Amino acid sequence: MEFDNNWLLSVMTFVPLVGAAIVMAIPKAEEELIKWAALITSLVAAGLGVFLLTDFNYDNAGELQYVADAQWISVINSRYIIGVDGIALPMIALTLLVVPLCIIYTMGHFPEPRNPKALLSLILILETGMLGTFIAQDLILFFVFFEVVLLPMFFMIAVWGGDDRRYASLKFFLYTMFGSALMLVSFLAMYFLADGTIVGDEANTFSMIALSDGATVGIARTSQLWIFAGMFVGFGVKVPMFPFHTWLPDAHTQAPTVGSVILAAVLLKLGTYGFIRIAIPMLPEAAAAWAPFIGLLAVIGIIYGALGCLAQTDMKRLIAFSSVAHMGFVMLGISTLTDFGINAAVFGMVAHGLITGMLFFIAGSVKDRYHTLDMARLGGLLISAPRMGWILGFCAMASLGLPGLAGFWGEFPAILASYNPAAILPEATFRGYMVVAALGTVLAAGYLLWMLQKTAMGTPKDEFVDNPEITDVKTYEWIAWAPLLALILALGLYPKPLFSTTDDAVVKSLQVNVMDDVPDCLNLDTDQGEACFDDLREQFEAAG
Amino acid sequence: MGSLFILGAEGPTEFVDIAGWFLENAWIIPALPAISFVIILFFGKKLPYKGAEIGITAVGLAFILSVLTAGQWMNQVDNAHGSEGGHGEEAALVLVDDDIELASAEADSEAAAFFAEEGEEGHSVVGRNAVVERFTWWENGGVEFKVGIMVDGLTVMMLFVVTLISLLVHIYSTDYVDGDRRYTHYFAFLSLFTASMLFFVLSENVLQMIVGWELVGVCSFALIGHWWEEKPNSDAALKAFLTNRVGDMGLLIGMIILFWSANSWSIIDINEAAIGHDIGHTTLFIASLCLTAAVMSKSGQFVLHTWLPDAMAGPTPVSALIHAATMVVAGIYMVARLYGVFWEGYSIAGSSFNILALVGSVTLVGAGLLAFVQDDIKKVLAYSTVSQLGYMCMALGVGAWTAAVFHLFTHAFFKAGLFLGAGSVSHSVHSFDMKTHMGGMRKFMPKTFATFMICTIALMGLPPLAGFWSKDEILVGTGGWGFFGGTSANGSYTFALVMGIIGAALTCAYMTRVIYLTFFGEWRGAEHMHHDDHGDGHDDDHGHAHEPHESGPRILIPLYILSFMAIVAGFFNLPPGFITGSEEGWQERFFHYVEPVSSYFPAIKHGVPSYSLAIFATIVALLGAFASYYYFFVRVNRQSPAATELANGLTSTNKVARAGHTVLKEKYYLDHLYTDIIAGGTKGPVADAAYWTNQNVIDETVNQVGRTAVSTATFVYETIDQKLVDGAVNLSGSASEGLGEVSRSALQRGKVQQYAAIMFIAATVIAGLLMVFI
Amino acid sequence: MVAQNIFFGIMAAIMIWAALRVVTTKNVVHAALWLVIVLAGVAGQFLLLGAEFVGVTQILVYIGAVVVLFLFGIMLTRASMGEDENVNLPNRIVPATVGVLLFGLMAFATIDYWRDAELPKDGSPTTVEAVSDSIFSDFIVPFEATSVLLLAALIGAIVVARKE
Amino acid sequence: MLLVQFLLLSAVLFCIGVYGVLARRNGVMVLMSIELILNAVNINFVAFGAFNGTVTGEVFALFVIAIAAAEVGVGLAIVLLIFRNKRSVDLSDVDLMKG
Repeated sequence: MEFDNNWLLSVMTFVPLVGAAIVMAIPKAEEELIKWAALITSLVAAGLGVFLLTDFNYDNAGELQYVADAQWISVINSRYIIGVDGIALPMIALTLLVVPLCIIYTMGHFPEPRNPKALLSLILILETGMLGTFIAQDLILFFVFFEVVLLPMFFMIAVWGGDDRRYASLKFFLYTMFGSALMLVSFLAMYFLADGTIVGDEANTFSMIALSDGATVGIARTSQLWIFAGMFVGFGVKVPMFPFHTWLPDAHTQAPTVGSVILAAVLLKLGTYGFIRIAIPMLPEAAAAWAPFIGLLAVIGIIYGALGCLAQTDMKRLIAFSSVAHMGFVMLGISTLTDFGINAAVFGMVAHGLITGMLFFIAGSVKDRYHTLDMARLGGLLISAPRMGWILGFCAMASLGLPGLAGFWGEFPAILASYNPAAILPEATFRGYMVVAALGTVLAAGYLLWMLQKTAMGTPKDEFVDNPEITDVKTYEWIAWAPLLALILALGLYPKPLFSTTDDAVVKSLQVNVMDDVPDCLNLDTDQGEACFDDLREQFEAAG
Repeated sequence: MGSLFILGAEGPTEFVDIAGWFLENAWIIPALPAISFVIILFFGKKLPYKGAEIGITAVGLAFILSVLTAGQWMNQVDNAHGSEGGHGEEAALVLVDDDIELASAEADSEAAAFFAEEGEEGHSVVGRNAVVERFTWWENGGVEFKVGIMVDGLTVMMLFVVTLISLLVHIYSTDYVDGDRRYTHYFAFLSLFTASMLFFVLSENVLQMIVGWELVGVCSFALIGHWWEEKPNSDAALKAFLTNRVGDMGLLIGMIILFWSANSWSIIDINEAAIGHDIGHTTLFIASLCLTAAVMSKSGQFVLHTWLPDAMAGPTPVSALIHAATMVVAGIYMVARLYGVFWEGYSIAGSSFNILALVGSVTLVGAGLLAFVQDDIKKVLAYSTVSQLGYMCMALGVGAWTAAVFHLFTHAFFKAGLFLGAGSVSHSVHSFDMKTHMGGMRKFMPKTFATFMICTIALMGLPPLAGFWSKDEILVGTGGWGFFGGTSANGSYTFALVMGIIGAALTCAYMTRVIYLTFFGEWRGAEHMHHDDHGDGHDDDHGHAHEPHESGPRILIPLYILSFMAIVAGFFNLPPGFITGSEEGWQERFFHYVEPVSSYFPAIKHGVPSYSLAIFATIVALLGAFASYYYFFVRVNRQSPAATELANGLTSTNKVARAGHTVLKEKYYLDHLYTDIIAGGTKGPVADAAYWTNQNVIDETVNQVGRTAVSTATFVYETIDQKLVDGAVNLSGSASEGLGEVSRSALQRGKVQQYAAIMFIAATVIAGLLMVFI
Repeated sequence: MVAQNIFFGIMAAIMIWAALRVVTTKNVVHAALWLVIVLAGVAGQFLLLGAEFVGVTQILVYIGAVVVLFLFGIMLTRASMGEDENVNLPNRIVPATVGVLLFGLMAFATIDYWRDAELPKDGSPTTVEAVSDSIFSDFIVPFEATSVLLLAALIGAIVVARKE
Repeated sequence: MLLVQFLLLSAVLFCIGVYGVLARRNGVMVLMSIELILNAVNINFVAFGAFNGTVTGEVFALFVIAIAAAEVGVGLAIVLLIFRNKRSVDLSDVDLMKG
């Protein structure tokens, strides 16, 4: 831990908020100034992020770094604890990358009804919320940031969205709020039931460090199951997991391009991040009990999302459904409860963020040019706008999990991990999931190539021939896209940096650190594993 | 170029003897075309020859390096061989150079546990063991994923084949696709394909194989769909990719099973674990089944072969390179690489039946039959490829490893030659349809005809051309009837032997038909020449030529080289004791250099060739050829030189024959099954049903919850809130209002002092009340 | 003590009488002059209570400034110098009742609670020093606020009263 | 001296002031009555201050005096304004707040 730098995360997180205030203070007429102010703010945050990336101690990625711990709401012992480890770091980097690119993208084409002041300040507030969620190490703080994210997104969809935006935005908002409510109940239950004194905290604590270090071992099995169920719904809605996914296609379809990009690239990750950071480390026993069910929903999501894609006629909606399928792979990796699977899941999250974000950018640009996303009317993009067509092809290939591009390293290890899940889980069941997930890769190829054929190949329809609006990739689009494309390729060719960053942190998150010589209950057979957790509880009760 | 190889083959010269440098640095070979891909992609259009020169240079260099590598390998084998004497069993250590830990700070204890058997002493053993170089690509959860190269006889053979044919195809393409609108893209993808294929071939581990496997698949997709403006082409590309994906599912699952069972990605480790019975037989069997599915899709075996004929929608040189010589043999190569797994999983030794052999033999005959009814010359060749791949698959299934690999080797040359020859013809007549555009071409294109004939005879398996030797070895390897003396093979796969012989006859028959329809009879293309313009889809002005003409040198030279190889390739593996009667010497060179003698390769037996079997098989094949010859060259030709079939042939007179013909024409209805029922079903009813469920069940539930909430809220609002609660409020309000109206007129007169008075009165009263009550 | 009580009694009687005249006289100028007497009485009471500074301030501010202000106001509003019939509202019974009731109430409450409370007998007069110490330490903020208020009132009065 | 005598005097003055506020219709006279009320309050302040032996009461009396001065200033200004608009200072005529 470097105490010298514990200001870094706070500054990085709140710089966008300050930027939002500045943007709000600039008169509405000064559009250029507003855009530049927003861009510079996000670049400043990104610059701090670069510093974070270089300064981060990768040899010690399993430990929280840049920790700050200050009094916040002392009456409920909720503290302002922040820190970053190998799991949070890639997510933070992803956020800091995507937001400036989105702002650059809006500089070239602003969604109607314009009003850059409002939209850009919403984006910046959103950035603070997202970053805060990833750095928070206190459940209440986490919850606050988690909710801060909601409102800007709601307004982005409701104001700058498509024709059906009111319905979509309300659905998004209510659905997520519903999940959050259950999640909060779970947090509170944990606050009252866990005993922080075992790990040297106060008895009732929201500290995520204390809770994942083993403050929860004393909670009765049934209570754990219920608490996990609450979190499961809360995070599952955000992921989104089948069958909580129906808000996603609507929200994505209606949201403005940058909204879709941020939604796909970062917001969905909040859910999976919650599983990795909160649900599983804090309640490993319940996680083991729930994992087969989570795995089942994950593979249903994979197949189901793919089938949903095949039924679409709208390009953007198809990409949205593909998110359901891809996040299914991520959840499958998580549900194996092995360090291998969870590493794969983190990689999958980053890869999905880059690739699907990129696909939404393209869909947005196609819509700007053709004013439709109906695949029956599109076609011949490779002729009308060859570079964009090739980029679409590249992203489709990345999305369907072509080796050598980033998507593969999220998908394949997840499938690989599900052959050999944690010993406490039913092996045969997960091997069945593996087969189904592998089938999902076939379907993924099916719908993505079908989309590619419909939109990029063939010849342009008569209505779009010689349409002057249909131009190739513009400069601002290049600037916004190039980093994503480069990262998709770079991570695909050399995935090691990302895996080695997350590895230690993932390993640590699966350990119970409450006392020395804790048996690794997750790696025992089902019966032994459950007995092991019971023993642990008894030991704790005897000690306390 | 071929002579250079001969030079290396006959006796390693000094310049390849640089202490294994080429073997250890074979990674340069795929790196060259990969670099070429990047250069062409970014700068290709600005270059004088639009990127073709970069591709040819890179692949040419790769070819030279391959030859040098091959020479060095042979040198190494000879040295080892001399000291060992004979191909006995060796339990030698695998030569592994486990270096280049990029982040070498980590003490690699877990990796050491995984690869415990790789000691430093491995370096000292030089001989017939594979040369392995690798470094850690990435790690995850303690599992290391390495990337590296594994060079042994099989690898150098494939390197040679891939680079040679790729080079020839590059040269050929400069003429063939000249003027194409995506000329540069075409060469970029050729380079990428070559790089991917070489990467696949050099794989040190199965994960790398998966990567290479997928990459060649995507190149195939891009090149089949090269003219994607027309929907049939993009459909074909999609079909190829998706069918391959189905097989890839098997590949992924199979490799995952192997990985967890052997706890290693390394091909050598997996093979050793399988051979050493460290992996359970059931597990191996399941893994083999999964991998067989992958072979079926990639190498076009029944029932996943249907994409391959459709893939002929791509440019012809691509068909020659990808869909005849190299990519489609990836499945065969994979089986050959992981032979330990299949050997144990299918219990090939001492058995008479297994799935690999069954799939191969059924494919061999089934596709041979289909080749009869095709009118498109490329489709005939495509089915022929499927059929020949069936030979290889069958050979692997019966344990004839060297025969399979040798057939792969010879087939690559003559089939590529045939495709390029067909391309040469179609380049001139602008069509692939033999019945409408061809006929009598030998007069217009004598050089093409000559090379085509040589390759055809090689394919037919007639002595002494290449196909004969490799086919004969396969038949020997089946260990069929004792009558023919195939006794010492691994099992007695009689079924495979029968199918193999039938397949040979079929091959002769349909190739005779192709020769007649294309090169003999009268040219039928004159009336189509002006108004028909499919073909290659490129818009040059050859259409104005009135008569077909011979192709240029850039097309012919590759044909010469390939037909030369079709003649000589068979001599690399003459049967032991053939002609000279000696066991040592220039026979069985291929076997000697290619088949591994190492702990990662199973102890297979080798069938003893017999003259009787060879003669019998040749006679049956010739019978097939003569039957076809009689039908076409004699009867059809007598009817009319321009005719393509008999007016009153069997199919028009016999119901059974007609039904059979229809089944063949419909390609066993497999396409209907896949396209209409499976793909159409998934895309149509199943996807729609899923989406309907989504919208009307799941989403509807959500909406229903929302609506219920709203209607409950409405009820609460309208009835309880508005009528009861608000009613009460309103009542009090209206009461106040009435009172207010009264008091307003009385009190609210704007008199400040009146207000003050009321205020004071009220204050007094309240103060009084407070005093009284408190 | 007795002398003080006697003095208080005389002064109180005069003040009450003068106050009654303030609210009953029909001559505005007279009302102002009666008010002077009441204010002077109050100042006397302050002295009696030992609050010398406040008493002096009372005279200075009220008699010296406020009453003069009233007289100016009367002049500017052109009130008649003599009797004026229109100074009272027609209904004076309600105000009178309110006044009497209020007084009854207050008197009862005061007597009931403070019946026996005696002022300190040795109460020496408060020094100016003590007053100023208190104002400039404990009450500095109200003091500043008052100053702002005065300024505001000054400006406000000018704004309100000046001719367009 | 008893505290209560001052308090009673204050009460008397206060009630007379209240009567004056309620009964007078001349604006200037109403203001004078208000001065009575304020002075009554001041007597209370000083009396209690003396009773408790602190200076706080006196300090508050001073504040009240200051504020009263301000009040008179503003009040008279308002009366002047009314006079200027209505040519009268009769509060009965000022009924803009009539309901």
